[in-house]
Amino acid sequence: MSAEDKNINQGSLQMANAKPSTDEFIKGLWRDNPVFVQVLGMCPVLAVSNTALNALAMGLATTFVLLMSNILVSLLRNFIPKQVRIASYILIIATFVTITDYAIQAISVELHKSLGAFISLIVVNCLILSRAEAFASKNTLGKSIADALGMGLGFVFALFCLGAVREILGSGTFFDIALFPSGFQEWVVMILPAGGFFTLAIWLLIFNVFKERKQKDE
Amino acid sequence: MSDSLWNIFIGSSLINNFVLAYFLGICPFLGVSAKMETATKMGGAVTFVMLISSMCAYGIHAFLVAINAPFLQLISFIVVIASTVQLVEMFVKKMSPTLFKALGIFLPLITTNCAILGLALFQTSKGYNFLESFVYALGAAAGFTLALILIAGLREQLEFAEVPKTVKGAALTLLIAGILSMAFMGFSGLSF
Amino acid sequence: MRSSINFSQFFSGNARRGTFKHGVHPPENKDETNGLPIRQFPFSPLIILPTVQNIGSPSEIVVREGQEVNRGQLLAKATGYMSVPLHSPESGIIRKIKNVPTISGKMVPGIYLEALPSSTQEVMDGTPVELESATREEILQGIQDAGIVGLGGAAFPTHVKLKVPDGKVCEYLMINGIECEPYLTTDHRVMLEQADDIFMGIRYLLKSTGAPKAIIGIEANKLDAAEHLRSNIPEDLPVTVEVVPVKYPQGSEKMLITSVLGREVPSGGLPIDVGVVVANVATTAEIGRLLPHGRGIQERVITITGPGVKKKGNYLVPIGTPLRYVLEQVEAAENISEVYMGGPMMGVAVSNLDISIVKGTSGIVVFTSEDVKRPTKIYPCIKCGACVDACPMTLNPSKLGILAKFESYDLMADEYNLLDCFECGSCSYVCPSHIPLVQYFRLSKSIVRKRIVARKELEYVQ
Amino acid sequence: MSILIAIAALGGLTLLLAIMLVIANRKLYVYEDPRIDVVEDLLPHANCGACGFPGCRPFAESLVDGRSLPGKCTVSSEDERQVIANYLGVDVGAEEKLVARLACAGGTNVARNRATYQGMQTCQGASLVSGGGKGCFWGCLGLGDCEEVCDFDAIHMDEHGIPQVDNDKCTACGDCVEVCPKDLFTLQPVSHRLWVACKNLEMGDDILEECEVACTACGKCAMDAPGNLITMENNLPVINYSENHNTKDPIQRCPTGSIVWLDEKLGVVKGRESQKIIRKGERMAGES
Amino acid sequence: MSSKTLNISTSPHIIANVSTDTIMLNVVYALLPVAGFAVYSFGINALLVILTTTISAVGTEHYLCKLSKKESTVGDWSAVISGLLLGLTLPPTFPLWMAFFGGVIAIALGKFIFGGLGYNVFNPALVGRAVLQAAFPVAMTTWYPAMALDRFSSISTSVLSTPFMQPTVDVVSGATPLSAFKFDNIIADSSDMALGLISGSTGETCAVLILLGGIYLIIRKMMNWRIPVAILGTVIVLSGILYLVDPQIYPSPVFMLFSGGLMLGAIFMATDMVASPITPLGVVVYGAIIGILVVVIRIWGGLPEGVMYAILLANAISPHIDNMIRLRVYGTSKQTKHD
Amino acid sequence: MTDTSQTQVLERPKSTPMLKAMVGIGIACGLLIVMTYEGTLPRIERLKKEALEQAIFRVLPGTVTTKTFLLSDAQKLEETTSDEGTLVYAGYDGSGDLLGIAIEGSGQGYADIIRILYGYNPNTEKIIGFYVLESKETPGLGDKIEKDESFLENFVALDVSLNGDLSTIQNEVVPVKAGAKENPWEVDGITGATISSRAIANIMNESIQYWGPLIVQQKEEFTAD
Repeated sequence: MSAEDKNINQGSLQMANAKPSTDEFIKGLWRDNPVFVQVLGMCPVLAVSNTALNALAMGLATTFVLLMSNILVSLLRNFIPKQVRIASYILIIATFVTITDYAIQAISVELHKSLGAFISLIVVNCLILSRAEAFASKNTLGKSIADALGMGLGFVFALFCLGAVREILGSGTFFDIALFPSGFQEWVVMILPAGGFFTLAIWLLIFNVFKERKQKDE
Repeated sequence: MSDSLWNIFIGSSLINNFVLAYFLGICPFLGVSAKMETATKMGGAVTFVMLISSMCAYGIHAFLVAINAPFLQLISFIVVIASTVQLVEMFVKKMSPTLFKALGIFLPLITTNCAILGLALFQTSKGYNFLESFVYALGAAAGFTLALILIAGLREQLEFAEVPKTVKGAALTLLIAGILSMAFMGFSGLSF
Repeated sequence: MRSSINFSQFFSGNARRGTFKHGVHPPENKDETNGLPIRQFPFSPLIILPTVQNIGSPSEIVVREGQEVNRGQLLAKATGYMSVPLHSPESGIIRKIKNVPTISGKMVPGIYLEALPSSTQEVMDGTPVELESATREEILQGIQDAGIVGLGGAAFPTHVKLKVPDGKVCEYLMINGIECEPYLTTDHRVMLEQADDIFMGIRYLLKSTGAPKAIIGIEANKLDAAEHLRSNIPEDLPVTVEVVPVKYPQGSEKMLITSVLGREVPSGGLPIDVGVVVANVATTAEIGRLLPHGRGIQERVITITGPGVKKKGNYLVPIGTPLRYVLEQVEAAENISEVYMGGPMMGVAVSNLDISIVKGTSGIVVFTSEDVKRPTKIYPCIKCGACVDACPMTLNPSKLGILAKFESYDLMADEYNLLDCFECGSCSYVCPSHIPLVQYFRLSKSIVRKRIVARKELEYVQ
Repeated sequence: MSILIAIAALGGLTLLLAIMLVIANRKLYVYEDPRIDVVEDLLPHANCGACGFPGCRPFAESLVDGRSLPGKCTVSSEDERQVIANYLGVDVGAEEKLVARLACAGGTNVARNRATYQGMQTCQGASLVSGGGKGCFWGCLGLGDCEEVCDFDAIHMDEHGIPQVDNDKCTACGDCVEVCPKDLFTLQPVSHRLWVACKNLEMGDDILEECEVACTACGKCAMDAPGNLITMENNLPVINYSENHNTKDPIQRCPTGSIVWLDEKLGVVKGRESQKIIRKGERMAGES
Repeated sequence: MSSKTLNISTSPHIIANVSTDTIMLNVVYALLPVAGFAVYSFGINALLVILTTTISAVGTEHYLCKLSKKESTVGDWSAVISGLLLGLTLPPTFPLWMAFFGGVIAIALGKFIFGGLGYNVFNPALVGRAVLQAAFPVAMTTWYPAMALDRFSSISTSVLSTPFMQPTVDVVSGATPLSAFKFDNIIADSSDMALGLISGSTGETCAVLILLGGIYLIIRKMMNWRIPVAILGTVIVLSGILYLVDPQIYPSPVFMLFSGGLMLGAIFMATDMVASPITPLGVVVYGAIIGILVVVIRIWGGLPEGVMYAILLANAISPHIDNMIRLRVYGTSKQTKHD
Repeated sequence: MTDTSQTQVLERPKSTPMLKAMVGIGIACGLLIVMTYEGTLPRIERLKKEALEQAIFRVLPGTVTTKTFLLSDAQKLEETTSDEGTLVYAGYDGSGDLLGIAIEGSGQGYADIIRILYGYNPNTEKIIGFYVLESKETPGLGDKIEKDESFLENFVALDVSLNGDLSTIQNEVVPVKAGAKENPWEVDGITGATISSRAIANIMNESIQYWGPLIVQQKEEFTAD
């Protein structure tokens, strides 16, 4: 959790120095990747990453909610008293999640079915609330948008990393296209809950190795 | 298809364990499973909040069906649950600063604990009646606490192990959770 | 829930009546010396006497360089209650007063005494302590004046140990003739050869402790000694001899009390808390021999043995005899690699042959480089539980070892009763992974004690 | 229709919620100074305890309370301390930088071993076994507990098994002082240039058999030092730092180099007389 | 006397003549007859499977030690045990590439990530098997009849199936007694089961040899006898009660005892010292938990066999058992000590 | 310390802004949600309907048109347009002849409840098609009930003919071991997915026991126009 703490600290320190919005955008993609570095928003990452398509859809839905809520929170940041901020943020987030929910149903019932309750559960994705709380409530609209896009795309990236691995190994397909000649042995464990845990853990390990290498270089 | 209460309990606690099968509540799970003490406290807090929100959710659902506004389900769930949790949080902060310190930033995060909202959503979609919902919540909380305590015990023991540096932290917890999740697969299909 | 469940004894096995729980059975290796009678060891031309020979405060030197002293003359006086005087083991001349090395590696003030070759080594007598007329306090004072410390190895001032605190009653005087350390046969020979001294000592001890009854505890591998003592008990003396099973560390006073009386000395407590005072058999014999003459202790019985020694045996060695001289006399092998003072289970490895025999030295075991069986490799703890089944204090050495490795000393003390460990070595002996458990615990205990002192100081300041 | 329901329901719900929160806010409010968090963020998070508090947060609390000054934190840089001071509107409360110094120079090149130690490869463990195998009872065992315990990478064992302190990295957290079983480390202000690199209490040349750089308690340094700068106590020179000690004189005649001087450019230097020992040591090191 | 310095070390200066590697080696000895019988009854296929898992487990251990720049710990034989045990729990015609993968997982996931021998909170072989079970459920439940006539002359094509490809099922699959009971209510003959004339995992079929191996280890004091006794005892008692209640629905205790991996699990898997509690009472509780779970999963669960899951779950519980059940320390009062 | 107490006072805001903010946001959110709901509702309903029809086509091959029937409280089947209540769907071919009835069934599977749709031909009294609506069965194992061809073949013509007095079916649908199917009312299991395949047979058995007599007795409802 220290990674998370640190990030929030960085966030609060960064408000002092005027950095360009591009920075906010890029940090979420890689350096402070919400999943791999901050270990936030795990539930959907694990639950709906059994296929690449689900992962991508979920990621984009989350990004949309994150973006919209960051915009609104940033706009209303001087209007909302501190004591009711969390409640207000949740209201805002829940609204956009409901909207997303209906939008996805309208796009494809099939997709909605496979994502299941996890669309609704975007509401409680720690990532969204923590960005609203730690960033958007303290920063200008432009920066908040950049932050939301960066974090959101970082989230999509992470989800996609997991989804791709799990789908390829677990089902032998990628976006439902068979990758291997028939007779491929699926690694069923990958689409099971345990596989979700393992895949995420392995991605975290890879990131840790990168981090260690980098530290060594320094 | 009405299920016996006992099977509902087994289902939500062991077979479809919220943490290990549904991945609900992973964030607090990673954070507070490091120590047995905090794990049990967190388990208690979650149990409490789950029971309350299960009852809230049942009431809200009935109300929304009555006024024919299903589209308000999610937002009402989250708002009511969040406010309940916030009340609990303030209460804890006032009453037991040590407990508050132990749970740290995770008390506000109970609000954003997917397990609690997930519980509300699942019990509604399964169409449980009040008693069934209550048992379902009880099972979910028991399962959550069980998983939390099991992992906390293992992590406490692994404090004193030569875990490779790269693996330490969230990755290790996830790997343990994965192994436990496989072990819990042994319960699948369990019914009396 | 934290403590054990009552019927755990049922599951822990090994809870035979008449002995303590757990324990180990190291090879005894006593046969080579237990038949050899005690012989006087030659007087060394140079005696080196450290002033620290006991637990407690050092004694203060009262002689000066160049002074001639007689055997038995007071060389250093006690500096308080937790201190005993030091008597000259040989007639000779004080050559130097300077720091001398000790087995702990520390340099302490000491005396270099050069023997007078012509001396008859007649012992100087002092004021006798009359058994009939002396009060309890006078006997204890006499024991202190004789410079007697626990000869079993711990070297704790005997008069302190024998003192029954106000409000406590001593029901039993326990004479410890167990000698569970492998190789050592000192007490065995003392019991066979000095029965009269032992019984005289018991008389003094019974009087000083007020105990109505004395029990001599002997391990079953010394039945001849038990028989000998039993048949020689004076009729007026309320003494019984109890034979207990052979098991290490039977000789620890807590274990002995449990084996004989079925009582457990409370954690952090002393034997007197269960109405018992324990004295080593050699110490008792020494009291019985010295007090009637008012003498100070100048020599003691030592088993010198081990594969590295040619002339093994039980010797009466003047205190202060340099180890180098001792090994020369017993014709130690060329390739000695390890020398222990005390037995191999709890004895201390000697780092330097320039140290000398002290009051607490019960034996010298010499190994050559060929006999030493060193664990080649330390494996991680596999939690096999051998140590748990060995620990006489029913601690969990496995857990303690892991905690020590990760330096969680406070947890060890608070949760796992670290301070009850008395370093008997059973756990290390059985550990298949060759983890240096005893060393861990010794270190942890010293750190925990330091922290406790620091905490107390802090509280005091506040 | 559903629009009205939605507005009514949500409006009502939020109103209820807001009222509840307002009440809760009144009844259950616990005040915590927000500056504590900020200050804690500004501290280095080393939790080293050099400030005398159990960790950074308690220190932050005491800073906010005004019970202590930022200068107590020896780990953070000058600038960082200034930031905290500015934030709280207090003085930095500068304290002179302390560094750890070792009172032993008896590396494997100059000191003899009495016995071969086997067992736990830590100084703390070795010191329990007859004080470790080292000939000099007081000397450094060289197993590197201090290197291990140092969180700041400031201590490194040199090729002769003697720890060398990096003055720049040392934060005077005191961990090495605590861990050394021979109590060889002390924390001293960097300005203390003169110190004694030996702790043996023996007198005379006997000790030289065990260690060539041991203090023989000859007392020459005390004689050469101005005023009461150096006195001999327990066979060791004791430096009275309250005197002016900006002179290299005391080290010059030391036969074993056990009293040393920190030169700004050259580092730790020894006196003229002891040069032969250093050379000898170097040669020995070269041979081995 | 020599002038060279003496050696000093801390007491005790003598040690008992046991060593971790000899314990492990003896476990291997005890497993060899079981493996031998597996080869005898399932032929060359079983041999290949067991060899593959063993080699991959040992190789992984060696490679991971190298990777983390530690001295290779292959010499302590524990990897061999894990590999052998894993091989003994797999179906006889299990594809070799999967077996190899299982060996790698057993060591990497079951042991290495926790810090190697002594820290593995789960039994490594079972972790490997659990992953295989979850990853390749079909291959893991394709059984091969025991004592097939051509078992020494032909290698099953499924054993040699191409890596990453599905095994081709070329044999008439023989149901295990447990699955036959679960799905078809057929109870196998108990003497057949004791002697291993049934189909099943390579090493779980011959209860007699497994028992003998266990007795050998118990006599040599290299195994905690309380664990298998507690497990088997609990299973006998529980299933005995159920059998008395209704022998039509519930199988007999004898059947429960000799079917599936219970023997192998109770004697060789649950007794993994590292992953089991340490106190005598603790291991009894641990064994009882495994026994209860085995019966519950077998009788009421969806799966025919639950020994693996039961042991993994009990492994996870064992730190708690150790925490709650401790020996009463000498000289402390029998009441709970509070600080 | 004075500034600390000042901060404390400042930290406590007035209640009105809190109320205003919350209620304002609440109302705005409500508006947004309702608008979305209203906006997407028609399309969602259409999509759902399409999905249902597709499923019906799968279990009743050759279907061109469908009709929905509601089982009333009086156990009567009536044509309906609503989507509430207990429903079955009749499928007709191009010439308007009844192909069969699509019936939903559900029951406990291996992991969770399985919902299936199957086609029943009341004329031949056979089950002629089968489709899994919802299942959480173990991928690769239990989910073979959706893919395994030899398993699906069971349901091309599964005999569920009624007994003489049309009160129940003659032979219960019985699951058997893979490859052991001998009678037309038996269902071949799937190796390695025994539980899931058994569950399907059981769900179907239970469902057809209920629906079979009902539908056959009111067969004319479906053909009447």
